[in-house]
Amino acid sequence: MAEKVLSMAEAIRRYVPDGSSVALGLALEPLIPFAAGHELIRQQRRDLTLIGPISDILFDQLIGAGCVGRVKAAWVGNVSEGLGYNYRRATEQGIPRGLEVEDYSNYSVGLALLAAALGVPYIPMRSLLGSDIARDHPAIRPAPSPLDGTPTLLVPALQPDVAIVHVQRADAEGRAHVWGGLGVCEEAALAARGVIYTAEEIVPSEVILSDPNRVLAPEMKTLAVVHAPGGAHPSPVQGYYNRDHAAFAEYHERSRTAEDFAEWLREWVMGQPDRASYLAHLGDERWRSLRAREQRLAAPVDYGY
Amino acid sequence: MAEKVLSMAEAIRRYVPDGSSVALGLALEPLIPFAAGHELIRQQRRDLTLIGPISDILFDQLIGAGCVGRVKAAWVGNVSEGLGYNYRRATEQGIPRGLEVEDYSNYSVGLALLAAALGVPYIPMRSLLGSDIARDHPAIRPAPSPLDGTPTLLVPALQPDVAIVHVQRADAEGRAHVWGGLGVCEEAALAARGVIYTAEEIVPSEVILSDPNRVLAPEMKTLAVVHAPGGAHPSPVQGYYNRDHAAFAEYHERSRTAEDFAEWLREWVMGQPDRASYLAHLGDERWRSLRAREQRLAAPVDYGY
Amino acid sequence: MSTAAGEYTPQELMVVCAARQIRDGEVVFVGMRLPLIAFALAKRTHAPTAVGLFENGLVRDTPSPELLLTMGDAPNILGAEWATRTVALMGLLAQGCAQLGFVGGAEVDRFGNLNTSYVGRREHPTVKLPGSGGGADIASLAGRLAIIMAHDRKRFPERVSYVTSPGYGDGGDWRERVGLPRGGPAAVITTLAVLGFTDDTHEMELRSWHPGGSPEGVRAQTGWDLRVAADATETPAPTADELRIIRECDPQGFWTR
Amino acid sequence: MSTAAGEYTPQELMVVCAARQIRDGEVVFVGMRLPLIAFALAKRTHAPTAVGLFENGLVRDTPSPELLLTMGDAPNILGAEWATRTVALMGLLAQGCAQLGFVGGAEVDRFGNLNTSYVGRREHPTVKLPGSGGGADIASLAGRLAIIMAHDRKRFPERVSYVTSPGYGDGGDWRERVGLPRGGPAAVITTLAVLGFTDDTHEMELRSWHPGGSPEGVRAQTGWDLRVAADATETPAPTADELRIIRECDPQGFWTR
Repeated sequence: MAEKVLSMAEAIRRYVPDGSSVALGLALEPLIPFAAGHELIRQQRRDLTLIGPISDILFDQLIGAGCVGRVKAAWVGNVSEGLGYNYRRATEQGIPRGLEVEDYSNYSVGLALLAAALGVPYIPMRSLLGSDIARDHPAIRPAPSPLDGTPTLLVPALQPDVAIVHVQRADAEGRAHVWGGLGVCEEAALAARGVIYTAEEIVPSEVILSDPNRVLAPEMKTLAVVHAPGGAHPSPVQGYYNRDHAAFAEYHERSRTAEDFAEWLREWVMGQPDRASYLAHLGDERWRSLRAREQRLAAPVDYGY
Repeated sequence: MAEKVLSMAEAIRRYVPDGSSVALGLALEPLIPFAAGHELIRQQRRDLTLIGPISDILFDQLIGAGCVGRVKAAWVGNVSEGLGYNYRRATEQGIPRGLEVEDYSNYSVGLALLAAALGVPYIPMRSLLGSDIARDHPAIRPAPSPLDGTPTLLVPALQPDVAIVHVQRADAEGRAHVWGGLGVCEEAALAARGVIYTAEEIVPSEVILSDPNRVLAPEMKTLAVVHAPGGAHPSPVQGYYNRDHAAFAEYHERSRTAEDFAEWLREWVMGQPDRASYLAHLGDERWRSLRAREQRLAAPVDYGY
Repeated sequence: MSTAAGEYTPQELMVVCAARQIRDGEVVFVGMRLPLIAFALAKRTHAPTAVGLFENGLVRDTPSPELLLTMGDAPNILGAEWATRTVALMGLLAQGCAQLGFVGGAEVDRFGNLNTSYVGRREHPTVKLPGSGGGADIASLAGRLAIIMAHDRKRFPERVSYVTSPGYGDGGDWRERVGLPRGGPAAVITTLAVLGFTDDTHEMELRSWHPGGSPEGVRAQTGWDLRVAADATETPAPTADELRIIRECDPQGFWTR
Repeated sequence: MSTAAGEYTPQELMVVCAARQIRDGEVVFVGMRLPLIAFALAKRTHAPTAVGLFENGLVRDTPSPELLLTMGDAPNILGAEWATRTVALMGLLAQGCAQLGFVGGAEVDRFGNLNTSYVGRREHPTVKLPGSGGGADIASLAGRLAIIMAHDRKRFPERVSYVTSPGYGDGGDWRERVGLPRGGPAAVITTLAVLGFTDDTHEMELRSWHPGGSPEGVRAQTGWDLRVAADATETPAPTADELRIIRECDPQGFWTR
């Protein structure tokens, strides 16, 4: 089986061209692929369609950096702090550019990805009936159920060009273990044309194959594996590091104006060639204070026979 | 949280009355709850609707014992040996009674359970288009997709009254770990009004909670937990015991005629008050020869922070 | 505000009111912020067997051992009884397994419709809010809905300009007519009051005003002619026990100060 | 049968023919029985990077280290690259991720339709067969279908009485007309022959007869006037290497004797 390990720069260059639809931030608040997002910004990617339920501040950053033409999401902002200023500037004033917004809820965006994963054209649901999300959505449409005539909303399959999934560990061949709240990671990975994993650790295949139930998706979907320790900071990675709440507060303050955001971006993204230098800039003490302090191992499971 | 441990006899008596729809054999060939099925036979349950993809010979036994009025399944027979003679007698000659059969495929029965689990009325699919399974099915119906007019088949949600799921381990409160090929275990457990777990081991809650990603379904769905070591024999349980191929061959021979089957049933089901006595009848040597010989532990996973 | 039990903040009182919405044994779809603490408070007082659902795919029958800034924080995952996919979790909600759900909002109207999306016209909003998250799903599918809001005239218009999360639409049997399978707002817990909805018209009405306030004070901060329930009364203040537990849950007062 | 490589059984030849259907790098939906060994054989000869899907929820990029009597046997799970839910796995099939699928059948007809359900009338069948399992899904959704059958006149009627797994219906563009997204039978591998389908009418035709047989022998065991491809030839016998690997996979000959 072929090795699929690439550098972050190469993986983004090769598999996320301008105009791509990209699913990311798929576990909601944890495991957000900030390192990958920052590389998209550094490579000045344009006209991306962002897909995800809640990507905390990563969507706001990509929007503020001008990478995004369209958002298909349930929530864009700063989870612990409130609004996303770049999202507001883009939608209210077209700064740095206008944005097409397709509003979903968490369930409906999950069902849209699930429909694509299942290879079915749509899933009919009863959530959102009577809401303006449904009324204004360009793809979701009302239809009575042919079974009993009751109202439903049809959520069409949504297939991202690429899903970027941050995981605890992956092997070089392109299989990943992920644990914690899974959000829509699986649905997005199976729905997407291809997946880029950014991983805290690259481990031998034996580690991954020792627990096939923990594998997110099969190798046939994998485009690339990137070794990205700390790649989800400031979002948390169970078993590795905690959420850096201060970083979200700091970002909130420093993104209030476009000028402040430009400065923040210079400091934390454009001024850092890669994640190692980002972590160095964060500082050893702060990074150490976030690292997991106590191991809590899952009970052993025996696949023997 | 309440204790939910019951004896097999009590769990079946309390939660699987005559006329119930019961999903079982949900991981396809492994983890088939034979002990629970045999208790259904001993308690002379009648008019059951059996739901499942492939339940190897358990469906055939329940049908031969006269417990079943209707089958909603993808495949009924003897996986390694071929046909199921009791299924043939019931459908061809009404012996011991006639049977309504709703034919599914594995994917469509999985989607029917998934629809119920998702709380959606149906899922539209493209599998089975043009087949006589679709033509003759009382619930699946053709409809053009409202999105583009192309043909689809609507698979309505299928909600079992109860799912009986054999698992490697469960806690007394009603949470279970299961591993290996999962089949439709999760979809059925989430779709069903309630779940009975039959478990190789009852373990402390700490063991189960140490790995919440491995838990099949939340406690709110659990009706009862039954300690049933060896409860899936002759089907295999990863990490515990292997498939007893000889038992399937033996059953094949001994179910060719209704008389032979009655004798088999007396020996292996009616003559055994419970699973312990069944295993004693199987014999220590044969049972030992099936037990897992080599441990193959999954790589550790750290949920700490 | 103050009570025999001592000083407390409006947020602490809201947590107490939210916790009181939770009945023992219920399955509760827990939202972000104050409900995170309300769930812990209820578990440790009158609702020890309540179960919490979280839209990132978690079920907990014990509250998180530490304060959560987001539901995906590591302490919320350790010790969960189920960690799964969002769609599997939301499927339980869609089936009707959650008796109660919490949501917050930027605007709520006379019939309990919530806006967390667009202030002003959708095409050119004056404020673009973050959107639904799981809120619209919870509002659509939970057995009862409890809404948590800051209370002022701007946030309580007679009719929201955009319905992110459906309440009772234009009242009466609207939910049934549009096909929602169940539910609807049962309580609106604000910085000033606790409000409910009438049985027939499903119009919001004042049920209790917070200590130090008055029905008139609440009505003045509401954008329509708010009805006052016949048996409206003052909100019972937090007990010393309730305050102690809240402060154990949020010692820095991140959410409650 | 015998060859320079020695004696072999019809089952061994069928395994070899099935393995030859697998191209390197393909994703193969592996069925039960002979294809289990064919997948192992192909992996160890010309298709080392082929990947196998199993409907109980497994993906393997190495064949099972031991003989399988069912796809759910423990050796098939240990070392899998993915063990998941049937619907997640079948979703890949529905998306079009599987280039090739295998199915067996009790009856196959002129246009490759398979019956594994009812011989005789559905209401009063003379033989009730086990049903589809995953077969009808594989036949509907795989890129190409390879069918494995015993060959006799009874099993090869002109038209099956019940279509469990759709082939080409009544021929031509039938699959397109009924809305199947892709696929159709590419090969029928029998105890007597390997058959294919014409490009336009999608009628079955003889591509090769097994050593010791003849086109006439195959036609005599087929229930309609079977076409013989212009370039039809004798099936190449198994090589010594192929036989060695098959016998390593199935030392007791459970499936292959």
